[in-house]
Amino acid sequence: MLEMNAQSRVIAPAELGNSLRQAGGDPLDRRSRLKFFNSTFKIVCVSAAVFVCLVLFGILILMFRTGVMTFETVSFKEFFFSTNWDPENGHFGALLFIFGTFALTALTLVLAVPIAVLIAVFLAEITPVWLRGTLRPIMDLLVGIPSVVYGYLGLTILIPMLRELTGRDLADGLLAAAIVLAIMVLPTIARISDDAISAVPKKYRDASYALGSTRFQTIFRVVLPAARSGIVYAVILGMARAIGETMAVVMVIGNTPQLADSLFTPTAVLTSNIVMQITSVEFDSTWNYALYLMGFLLLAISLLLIVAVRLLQKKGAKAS
Amino acid sequence: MLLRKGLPNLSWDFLTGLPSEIEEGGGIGPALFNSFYILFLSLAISIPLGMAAGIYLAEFAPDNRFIAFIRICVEGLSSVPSIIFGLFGISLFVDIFHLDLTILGGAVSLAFLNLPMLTRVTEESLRSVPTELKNASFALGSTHLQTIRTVLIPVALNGIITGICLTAGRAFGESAVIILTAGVTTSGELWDFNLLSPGETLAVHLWYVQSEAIVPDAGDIAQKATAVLIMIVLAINLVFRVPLWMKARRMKG
Amino acid sequence: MKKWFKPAALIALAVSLTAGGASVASAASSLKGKIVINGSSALLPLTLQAKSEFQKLNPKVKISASAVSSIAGPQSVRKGIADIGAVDWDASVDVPGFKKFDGQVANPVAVTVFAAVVNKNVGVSNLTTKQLQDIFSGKVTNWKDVGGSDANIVVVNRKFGSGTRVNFQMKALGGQDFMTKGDNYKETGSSGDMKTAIETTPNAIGYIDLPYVTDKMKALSINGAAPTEKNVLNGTYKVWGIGYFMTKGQPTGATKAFIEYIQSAKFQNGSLKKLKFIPLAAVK
Amino acid sequence: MQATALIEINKLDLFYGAFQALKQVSLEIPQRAITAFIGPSGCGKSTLLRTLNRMNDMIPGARVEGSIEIGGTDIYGGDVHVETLRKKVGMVFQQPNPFPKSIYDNVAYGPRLHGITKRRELDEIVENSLRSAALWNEVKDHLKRSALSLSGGQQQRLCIARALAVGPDVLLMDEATSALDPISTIKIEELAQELKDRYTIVMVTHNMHQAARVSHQTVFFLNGEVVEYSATEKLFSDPSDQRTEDYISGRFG
Repeated sequence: MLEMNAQSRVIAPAELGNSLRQAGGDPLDRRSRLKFFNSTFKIVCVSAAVFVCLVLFGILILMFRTGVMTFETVSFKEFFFSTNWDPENGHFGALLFIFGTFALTALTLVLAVPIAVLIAVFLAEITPVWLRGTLRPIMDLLVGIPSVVYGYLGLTILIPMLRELTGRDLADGLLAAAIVLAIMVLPTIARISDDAISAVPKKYRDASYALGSTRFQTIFRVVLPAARSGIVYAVILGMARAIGETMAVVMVIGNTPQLADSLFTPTAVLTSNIVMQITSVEFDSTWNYALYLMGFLLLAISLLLIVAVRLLQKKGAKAS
Repeated sequence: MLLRKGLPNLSWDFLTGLPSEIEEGGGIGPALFNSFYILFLSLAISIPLGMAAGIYLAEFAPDNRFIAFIRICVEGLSSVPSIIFGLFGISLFVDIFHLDLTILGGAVSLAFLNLPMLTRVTEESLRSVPTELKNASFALGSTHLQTIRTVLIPVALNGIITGICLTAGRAFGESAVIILTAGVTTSGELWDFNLLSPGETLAVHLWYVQSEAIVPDAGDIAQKATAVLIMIVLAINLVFRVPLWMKARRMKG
Repeated sequence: MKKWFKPAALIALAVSLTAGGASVASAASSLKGKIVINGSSALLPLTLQAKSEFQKLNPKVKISASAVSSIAGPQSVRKGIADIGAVDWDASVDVPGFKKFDGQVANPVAVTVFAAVVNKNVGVSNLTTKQLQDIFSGKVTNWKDVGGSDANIVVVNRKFGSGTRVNFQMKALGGQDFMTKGDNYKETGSSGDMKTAIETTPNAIGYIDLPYVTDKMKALSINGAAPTEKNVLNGTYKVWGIGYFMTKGQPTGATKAFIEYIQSAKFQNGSLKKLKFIPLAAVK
Repeated sequence: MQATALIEINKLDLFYGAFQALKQVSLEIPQRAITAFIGPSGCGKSTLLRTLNRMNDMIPGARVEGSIEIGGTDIYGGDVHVETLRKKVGMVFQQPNPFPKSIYDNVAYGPRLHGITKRRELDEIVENSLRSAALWNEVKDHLKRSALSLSGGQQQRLCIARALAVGPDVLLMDEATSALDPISTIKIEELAQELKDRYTIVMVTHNMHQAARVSHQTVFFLNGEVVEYSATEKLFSDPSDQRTEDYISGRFG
């Protein structure tokens, strides 16, 4: 009813004008049906978003409400500025975990990002097509390996190696955890950066080559800056995973509530401490509340870091 | 390396057998089945929700501070340890709905865990679709829904699928949430579709044999289970990607 | 503890003899109900084995079990989430670190033996209670001070709340506190992690449930007695504990039948032994 | 030249937020003829073109005052169905923007949107549209191939075919040749000449020679205002406004 032969039709202007108006009233009319679907779909999307938000805020509220009860017995100052975590004797200084989380995340990113970006460049720019087709699924696969497996490998292979290299009696600590985490987040960062680099339009590259730059210059001066937003997103994802990772970290960090004064001091981070203790303490105890508060803090820290990375990215974008 | 240790010893009996506590030769049949069942259920819940929410953020959401805040929250939630989601699942299903440890509770909690990732990936992928394509579709007189359905999603599909694969892999290997919400037991039958049965998954079984079980061949089972786990993650990738590859190839030819 | 235990063992025995064997088999299929078990992961193999046997006899009873930690057991029972809370110590009385749970009944189910273990490279094979106390509190840091070679001691502890840790602290260290920090000190989350840590870390000392001891590590004698079933039975090795199923009040219905099944002679001398636990009736 | 006015624009103002992009534009666009909009960059010519099928609706903050009547119906009136409007007023963009689908699916995209599902009908529309766009002979043997495998000029003609396939009466061309090589440009121009017998064509171009070669009527824009509009021949040979003369003689722009 709507189509007309595209070849031969001459329509009077008024007829055309009239056809633009809404059809009157018939609910089965195709237009109203489409309109109905369209608005229903929008409602579905909005309610899905609202639902996701509800879940998110549900979790936030659960953590926050339980967490805040810590301060009924523990002073704000002690929780944030003391490194003495000895709940059995009523000391709840969480600074050491906060510090540990920051240090571990930073160390992980320092190790992982350069290598991941190089891998991504290699995948997107240098590798021949057939190899790329094999390597990409392998990278995807690495992402899917449960973190327990990484932790187990760290415990049985990495730590003895570190022990030999450093002559320490116990090599558990920040460095071991950072290496395991770096290996874990490598594929995530590399694959998403790879996608971002591949998405850089060919014309930029052509323009660069046309100006006589070498492949190396093109990659580092043109392609990487153009893919920066995607790479930053990859780093954020990797970072979020590093901050939140537990099972692997627990196995190699040593789980000792002391401030890490060297790369090999057994220590603990927010996540590892939460996971080790949250199931082992009584439900209605300050200790339990403190662990929830740490969970909330963890979220706050990752939000902070995400915002920081975003701001840095914006600043960088303006500068260039 | 892990595969080399585990794979040669795999047998059909191992894959379908019931687990054993005392004698050697226990299988992972029910755990394997539950893994798929829970994964399927959780994806069935989280993919539509996550995608719809992602579409909302990419296409409908007003560009204001509140939405930006939500976006960052969604990102941040992926760094919350999964055990917190497990605790949330407990307080929701066990405390409020009195459902005990069930497959349903496990699947929904797992879906919650997947939601942030799926939402963000969908949004990112939709945003990366060139505006020109969107305009072209609108200019042909399509409604917003039609444009999303026939242009945006097909073009963004690659990214979305990558996201789903990552999430599925992560969900498949997730143990903390399941231990808390679905338990470490199976109902003892291989094909149990009852949503209210307890549902130990493969990853949980792996955790169990690695950390607590005292069967003589625990190490052996752990290696085999790891191998199976990795193979399945690979298989999930294949299942999702092969259609894409085939489509890409057909288009070239 | 021990005084209390005797009658309990007798009751268990009696139950198993009179009610147990006969009634479980005959009244089997008429029993209905649902049992939710949560708590200690060390008791989980036992629970799972008992569950599959019990369900063969009583197909209409639904049992779901999970394990998080010992303390989660009685807590879940108190909250009404679980019918049975598996716990590695008697949660109806105070223990180091944990208060008692009022209104809960401790049903003993099995005896677990704990061993102090060291890496294979450690020359020491016997320690006294005092030496163990010094090592785990951090006072002694070198193996040469307890008769070994000159090497730093690496102490591996279980996390707070572990049933094994509570028992070891009570029985092997006489209730003395553990050290909490140090360059050569770490904590692990599960028996499996402990096993791996001891196996792979030279000069390491830790402790573990006897069934997990492998030939890749060395179990120490304590005060001259090796951790063997025989020494437990003849009373020379004292580092063992009883695993309990906590219930809200006296157990009833399916829960009661399930606990009775585990306490029955058939299970205690059969599967329970195969799982390397020691039957309740055997220890004095 | 036939002078039935199909589109009447009356005192049109368009704002992007506080910025006024079009000022009091009044125009008549004749049916079945080619009208060209010329002017320097940023003069509002593309903006005006985009109001004709309401593509500006999607830009946040865009606001229109005045009226545009097509066949006597105000297209910004409340009873107008935007999707039908866009179906009747097709558009071709500056950059060729085929969907990453096959050639066939690109052309069939529009008809499918509007409810045509029968294979035979679709085949017919695809063939007719491709013929109208002078592309049929080049692609008829590999309709299943990806549209992205075509050259830029072919892609643009494919986009024209895609626009024609939904049966428009008006065809808007937004600098449709600016991204193409001279030979492809000529082909598109020839195509426009053929199509004008059946369609009302409005083209935006920054190429004055193109306007002179192809169009019947030319409108010259400057700073959001219509400076002059008249028959192409007259505008280029005897402009009545000094600014027009300066522009066409190349003194600025």
